[in-house]
Amino acid sequence: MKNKVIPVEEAVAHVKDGDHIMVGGFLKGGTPDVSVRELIRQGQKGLTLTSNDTGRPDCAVFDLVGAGRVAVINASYIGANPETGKMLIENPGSVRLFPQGTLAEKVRCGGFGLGGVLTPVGVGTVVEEGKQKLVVDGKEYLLETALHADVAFVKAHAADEAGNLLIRGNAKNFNVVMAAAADYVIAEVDEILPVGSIGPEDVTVPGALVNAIVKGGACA
Amino acid sequence: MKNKVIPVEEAVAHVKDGDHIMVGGFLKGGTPDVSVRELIRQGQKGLTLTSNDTGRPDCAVFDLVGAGRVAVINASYIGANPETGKMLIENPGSVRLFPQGTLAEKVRCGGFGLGGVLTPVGVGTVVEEGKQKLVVDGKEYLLETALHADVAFVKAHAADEAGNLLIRGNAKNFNVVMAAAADYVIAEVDEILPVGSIGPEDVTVPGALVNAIVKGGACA
Amino acid sequence: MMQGREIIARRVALEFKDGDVVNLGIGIPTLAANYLPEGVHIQLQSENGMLGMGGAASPEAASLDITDAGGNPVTVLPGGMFFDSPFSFGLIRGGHVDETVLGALEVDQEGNLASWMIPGKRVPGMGGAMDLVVGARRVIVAMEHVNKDGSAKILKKCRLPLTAAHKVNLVVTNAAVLKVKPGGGLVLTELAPETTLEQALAGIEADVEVSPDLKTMPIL
Amino acid sequence: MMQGREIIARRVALEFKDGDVVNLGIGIPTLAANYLPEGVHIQLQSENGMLGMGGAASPEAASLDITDAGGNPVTVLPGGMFFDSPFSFGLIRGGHVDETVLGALEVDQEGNLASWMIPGKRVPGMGGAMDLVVGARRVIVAMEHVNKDGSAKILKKCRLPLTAAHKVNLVVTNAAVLKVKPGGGLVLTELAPETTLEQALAGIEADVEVSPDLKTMPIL
Repeated sequence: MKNKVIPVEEAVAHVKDGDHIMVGGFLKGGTPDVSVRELIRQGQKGLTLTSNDTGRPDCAVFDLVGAGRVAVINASYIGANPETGKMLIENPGSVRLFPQGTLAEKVRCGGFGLGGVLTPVGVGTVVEEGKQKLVVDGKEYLLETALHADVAFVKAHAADEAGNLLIRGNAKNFNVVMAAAADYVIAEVDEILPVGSIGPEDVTVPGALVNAIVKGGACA
Repeated sequence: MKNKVIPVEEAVAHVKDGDHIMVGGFLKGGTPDVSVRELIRQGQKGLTLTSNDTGRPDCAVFDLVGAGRVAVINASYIGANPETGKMLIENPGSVRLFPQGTLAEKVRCGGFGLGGVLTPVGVGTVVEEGKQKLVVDGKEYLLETALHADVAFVKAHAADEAGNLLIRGNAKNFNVVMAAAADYVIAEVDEILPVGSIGPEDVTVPGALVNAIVKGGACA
Repeated sequence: MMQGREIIARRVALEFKDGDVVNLGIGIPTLAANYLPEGVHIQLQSENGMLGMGGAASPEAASLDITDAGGNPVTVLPGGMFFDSPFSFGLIRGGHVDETVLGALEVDQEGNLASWMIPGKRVPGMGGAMDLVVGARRVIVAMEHVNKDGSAKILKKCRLPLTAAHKVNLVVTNAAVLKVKPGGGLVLTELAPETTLEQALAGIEADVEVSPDLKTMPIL
Repeated sequence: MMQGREIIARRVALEFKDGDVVNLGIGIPTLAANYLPEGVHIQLQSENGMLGMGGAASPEAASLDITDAGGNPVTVLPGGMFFDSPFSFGLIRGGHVDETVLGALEVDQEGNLASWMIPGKRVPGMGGAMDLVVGARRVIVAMEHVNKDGSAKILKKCRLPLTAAHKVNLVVTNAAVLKVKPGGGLVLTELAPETTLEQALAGIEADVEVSPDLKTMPIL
């Protein structure tokens, strides 16, 4: 089987101007900072970004927004990124806010071949604007549709050379479902291990979903 | 915190005539046989049963159907249980067949507070009969709605006394989501351990979902 | 004299039953965990993917793989577990969180709640708040009785965009406790120590019934 | 002379690329794993919750916690993993399975497939077949060329209830290989050893183009 470990420059070069990218992480937890820094360096622009929070000042995705590379954002909480806040004020359509559980389900739908889900969350609030409302068994739900990306950036503690990922603790957050929801998946990891080193109960994301493994580490 | 380990007789007595029960397992893998045998002994009837396959001859749920206790079945595959097949032939409305992935999502929706999902599976087949069809981004989907039960019977390898479950291998099957999708959850386990014995990465089902822990074992 | 924040936190802590799963918002709600009555043990849910959250991690143990919903390194307690965002919000939306405690900008007499945006000024996003308020079994708002300028936060009708409609069960402030009746309507049931009924009512715009059993918060 | 079943299995095995994730139905499809070309390693997906399925478990290692889709104890290979049913069918529906190989009662020239029921006679349920056929990147039907009574299985239009519409990519029988063109239409591309074009066509009711590059199956 192909060894999927490649240089970060090569992996990130799969992103094209205008692509939809997903970036895993919850604030600073489980964020693929080395590969997103490389994306800033390479200069792709006009991106659509799906990220729970677009980071806080110590996250690379924070700077990606600050560098003006992102045209449209799907997020749930942007209170830690004033650059995203500025985008929203200046161009309200450029930042789409979703309840966090809804955002998680939208990405899961994109990864798992579902067209959408019915959620009661957002009913009776501005979140329902422009969305289809359905009644099932007398209860109102919003139809929230799938999100699918061109490239996903995810973070794991370790990968084996086939791309099986071990994600520790609650760094799992959006990383698991984003790995399913993109055409090309870049997994940034602290450790790279031989195939079989991660036991079958410990693999968090199957290698079948991962296209490239890049080495993470401290980044400026 | 309350120790949830109780006698199987007491746990199963929560089932009332006419209840909707879910029984985890995939054929013989991960089936709660001791507690379902007790249900047969107690005699509750007119049940609605959600089970992937209603078992094969070495499963208790097979005999539950055979004993005539079940009025309505939700399943995906019944080829190993001729008793269920007989029910379907004699009273077609009594056995509702769903694609297996759809059945899994329906239970997940019930457990996770969603009203339903849109799946492309079943479009253009008899599965779409009587269901709402929605088009999202030009693609047709069936709306498949949530299933929620009164009592779920699930099987795990081990539980701690707070009800945290460790389910090994692919015995996870329907057991994980069924544990979320019922008002009262009976977990049948081979081993009962002190709280904290199952590490935070190894807990498959949180104890918060489990109401009763009963000891499994070989059953006649 | 007890600070307002401490009054709120101490009173909120009395709402928890032994074994409850509780999600505490950032700020005052988080303080409530410090004042649990003897014999009451709760399990903290952190929406970024953990049940059984402990306190802040020591510098040596700190890891970005185990963080609270503010992104800060924490610990996990025995009997806890980690999961990804879809599972976490599945637990929340599915009614598996007993209490959610969160701050608010405004609450009204119909049990509506506004907590996530001030149009044109501050739009941090709803994060997980909408899911929590819709999904948790009980919603407790913990907030200052009035705004800094002395204006009311407990209104006839919320003016800011809602977090959810008709979902609040209890409002705890530094001056009073108010119950929301099923179907709407506020009942003032308790006063803070050293607060008179007139003082409490003066800060409330909403129509309020005063309980015939009006008492002082049992927090001393 | 090579048995029909072996011809089919050997020919199907040539469809796999190194690294593919493959789901093999019970019966002939399962045999294909025995005939992989040198250097081609595939990962078997078992819809009851496993990637990297190995062979039958030894009596000592056999466990009901690790079973194949027939419920029989098997092993897991290094680099494999376990998951629950929603995740398993998420992988399937989400396009993360490269090939699904399954038997069929009927196939037609529009790429329709009937494999799961004979009304009034045999209704085993669709199990995972509908999800697999809709979700897998390529659908390969592996079946006898004609029914036991000599009647055709490759039809102008399926008469039995469909498993899915327009999803079959390739049909491999003991007499021939037929490709389904995008948009519909069958092209006979290969003949089994010792089978003549006339023999193959005699067993087919559908309209069939014969490929100008017609060749013998490269399975010897």
